[in-house]
Amino acid sequence: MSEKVLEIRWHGRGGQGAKTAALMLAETVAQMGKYVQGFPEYGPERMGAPILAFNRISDEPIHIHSNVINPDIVIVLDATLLGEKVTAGVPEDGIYIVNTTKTPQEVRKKLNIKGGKIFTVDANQISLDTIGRVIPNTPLMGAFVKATGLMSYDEFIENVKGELEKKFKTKPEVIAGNIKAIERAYQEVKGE
Amino acid sequence: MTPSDKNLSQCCSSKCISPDMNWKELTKAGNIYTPGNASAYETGDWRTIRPVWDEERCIHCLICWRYCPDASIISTGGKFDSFDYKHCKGCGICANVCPTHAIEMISEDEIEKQKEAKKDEE
Amino acid sequence: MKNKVALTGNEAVAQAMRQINPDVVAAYPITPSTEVVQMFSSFVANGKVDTEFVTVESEHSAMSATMGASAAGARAMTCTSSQGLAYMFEVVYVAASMRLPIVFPVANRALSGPINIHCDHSDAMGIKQAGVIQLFSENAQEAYDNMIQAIRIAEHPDVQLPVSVNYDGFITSHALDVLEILDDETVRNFIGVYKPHEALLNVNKPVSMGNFDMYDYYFEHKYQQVAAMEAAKRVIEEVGKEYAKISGRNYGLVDAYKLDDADMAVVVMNSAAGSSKGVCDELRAKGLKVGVLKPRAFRPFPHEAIADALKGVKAVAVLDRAETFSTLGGPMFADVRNSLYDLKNDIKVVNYVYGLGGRDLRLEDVEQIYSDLDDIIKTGKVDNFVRYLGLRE
Amino acid sequence: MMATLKELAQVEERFVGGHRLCAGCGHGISVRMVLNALENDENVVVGCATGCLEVASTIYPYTAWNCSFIHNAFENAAATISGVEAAYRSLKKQGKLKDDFKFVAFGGDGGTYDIGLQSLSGAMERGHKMVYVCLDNGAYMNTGIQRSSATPIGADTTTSPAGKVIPGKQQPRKDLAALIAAHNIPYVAQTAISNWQDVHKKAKKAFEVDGPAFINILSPCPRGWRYNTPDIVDLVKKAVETRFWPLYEVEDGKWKLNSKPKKYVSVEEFLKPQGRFKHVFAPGNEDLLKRIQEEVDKQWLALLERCGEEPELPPR
Repeated sequence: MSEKVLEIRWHGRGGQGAKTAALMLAETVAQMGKYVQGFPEYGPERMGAPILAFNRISDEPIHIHSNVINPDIVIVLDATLLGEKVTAGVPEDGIYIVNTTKTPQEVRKKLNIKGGKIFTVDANQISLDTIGRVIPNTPLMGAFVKATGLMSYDEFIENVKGELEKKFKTKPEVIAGNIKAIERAYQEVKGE
Repeated sequence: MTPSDKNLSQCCSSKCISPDMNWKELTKAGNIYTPGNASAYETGDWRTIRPVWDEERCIHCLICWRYCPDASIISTGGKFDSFDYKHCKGCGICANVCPTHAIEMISEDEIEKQKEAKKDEE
Repeated sequence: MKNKVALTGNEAVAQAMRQINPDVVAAYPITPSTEVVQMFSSFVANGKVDTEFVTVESEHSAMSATMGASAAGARAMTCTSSQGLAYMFEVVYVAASMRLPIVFPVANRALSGPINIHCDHSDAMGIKQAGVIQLFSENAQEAYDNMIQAIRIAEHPDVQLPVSVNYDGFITSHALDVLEILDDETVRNFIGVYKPHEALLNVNKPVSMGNFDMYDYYFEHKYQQVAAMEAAKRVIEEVGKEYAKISGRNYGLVDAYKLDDADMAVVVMNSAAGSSKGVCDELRAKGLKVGVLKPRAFRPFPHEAIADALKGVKAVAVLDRAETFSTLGGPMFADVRNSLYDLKNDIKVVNYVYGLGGRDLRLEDVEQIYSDLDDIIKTGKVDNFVRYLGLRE
Repeated sequence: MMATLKELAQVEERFVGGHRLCAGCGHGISVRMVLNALENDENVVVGCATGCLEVASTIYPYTAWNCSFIHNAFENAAATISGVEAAYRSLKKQGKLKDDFKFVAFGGDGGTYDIGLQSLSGAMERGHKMVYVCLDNGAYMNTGIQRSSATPIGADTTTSPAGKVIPGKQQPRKDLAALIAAHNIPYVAQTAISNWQDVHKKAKKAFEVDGPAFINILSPCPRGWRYNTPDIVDLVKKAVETRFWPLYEVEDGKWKLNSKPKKYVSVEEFLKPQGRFKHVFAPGNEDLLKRIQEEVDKQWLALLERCGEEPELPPR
């Protein structure tokens, strides 16, 4: 079943929006007609503690409800989290998308891995420029689309817009900023 | 309006609940659909002393009615009418609060004796 | 009209409540069902429902006020989890005995202590003999569907009992999932206008409720509850069939998955049933005759349907996400093994207590269970029939 | 204008005879007085906490309640009636109900001061239009006279027995009416059956205010207090005269003393007729009697201050 189901693990810190990103990604992908799950790992931790969130994406209904152990894709919202926990369970051909000013080569050294594909993007700066605050989760979705090539960029943006419009009906500037953030990350993400 | 007149019929007009009825016949969840049907339950036999009314002395102030815990002072048209001996438990509060001593508490034994004496005379 | 949406379990349940549009909701926040209360409050604040929302000071009062409202003649609901349900415990019994058709979602969470906010079924199992109907839901879709059907089941003249709709805390309550929701009108037509059988607010027919019963009547009134539970089994199936017509999704007392020719079965409720089905598919692909049985109704316990579904298997593993401390295994194990007793065809039954306090049920755990069942069939022996899955021993 | 007894006696009886309360029970009197404040054309739903009143008035298949009635459990009469009231508002708002209703919950002191306090506090804070009546007989009488937080200091109960070392209950009463007044609800009152006009007036006000109302009634228990049953009204009168049970009300936050005893009467007058205080008068317990009096004086002074009355010191 793992062939059919794409599994994603998000690493972030409480307050950075890992949960929101996982749910946002799931909602957007669901809009595109796929079956999805989006769920965070909940604990008593407050703001700042390392946290995880997960996605499953499939063309078929998803039955399983266990935590994601072997993610196909790992997204890291905070470069200070780079370490063993990020690489745990990731297969040889896993994809890493990291919010950092570092290059993919530097991240590879830090993670101490041989396989996998590494992408980096400075999502903090992008969100600061476009949204006015450091919220790396939105731009990382742009990087995700580029790095995985799972879906067409135009279709993705269209659906993100739809989701944002639901949430920020009265704040068009928020929608524009978020879209801009995704666009820039899509363009600026660096692979090896 | 007296409670006993009003409600007795309510219990007995439709089907009366009794302990020989099976689970299907009893009301759902033990609900009671005949408000105030406790009037059909007589507590008069709790009494060992009974209030007896002295019409001469009564000024119909109805203080007795006000203080009866068992709603057993029956009044008509705003006047003392009678005791509801079916429910009066003989607590004696009415006799105690009566400002004109128009109520006397007499033991049921005594009442019984008087009745028998009367019968013998006849 | 169907609408495919991505919602968390709590969102799906809140949407169902919005569509049901109850007259009164009295609820109190508790993790992980809090979101339902929050979302419903916003429906009230924005005029999306006609509901009077009673912001009670505790779960005990949540159920008490819901009971008052239901007895008054209103369609009334509450919602809770874990300690909240435990705090309600006393009045849940009273609600059942008063035959109040209250529907209340329960996002299942472990009971303290030690305090833990994650999923297991110890909260639901705490009220399994309270006299309420308990439906269990594999995912957000089923939680939503069960909510809608629960109204019809609870209010059915032959039933008149509270119904709790259980779904796994966090795993289902907080996970985003894709599901279909019906349009508001379809739901409203399906549940119909509530016509209470008796109501405190009926001037023409006042009623006295919650009266004092002595030994001359108590027993019979308790048996009325038994009869209502018995009737509920039929009604759950009838309502399920009717619901299939508007939703295309079938619901019965149990969900028998690939059991027709199975030698081995796992019996499991809620989200873990989904994971078990996933493993079942993989093993089936390898040619193993395995299946999954998911009881949807836990109270009333569908023992006939369970015996029927399992009559052909050789070995059964019952997965309990709750402990009883009886030293005789989990609560469902006792009921399933009891249900199979009269079949007299020597089905081996083994119990796995799993996932307490939210410990993940991994796919390899389920694989291990099937492998254990295979050993049991081969050896014909079950030693150690109560097992603790993934426990560090 | 105050109705006369002649008029009141012609109002429909909502709590009928045939209930199984003890002969001479204060609850029967209190409940009749409170419900008598309703007009014939007013509908009422009564809620009741578990206790003597409930078990004695609804023994299946009989109910003494000549109206809709609901009993749920011991501690949740306020929450239950608040739910009934919420249903009423909802159904009215939706046009599903035409008739008007009043709502009242009765609880004993156990079900109100103690186990039901949270439920009551919640219901009062939420502002339901309901009347809560506490029938205070100062102990858990239904279960056999155990002390509650309403039990007066010094009283002999089965869980605060007058023993050789500890002479009865050691703590003063909780000031419940003040506690409920702190919820800033429209109406709070303390009353006593010895003054039926006071009870009637307060019940009427309580039913009429737009929001929650709370009434605390001293409702003697012949069995628990061990006094001569027919003397109930005199005994309650003494409770008021000795300032043990002052009559007051708090309307929209304004405290008002309803009756100021003309002369200073020692609390002994109230205690003496009661078996539960017999030990207080035994040699060696003089200090206890002094403490009881001090407590009464202290609470009386506090009440005078709240009501804006001149302080009045005991003559000694």
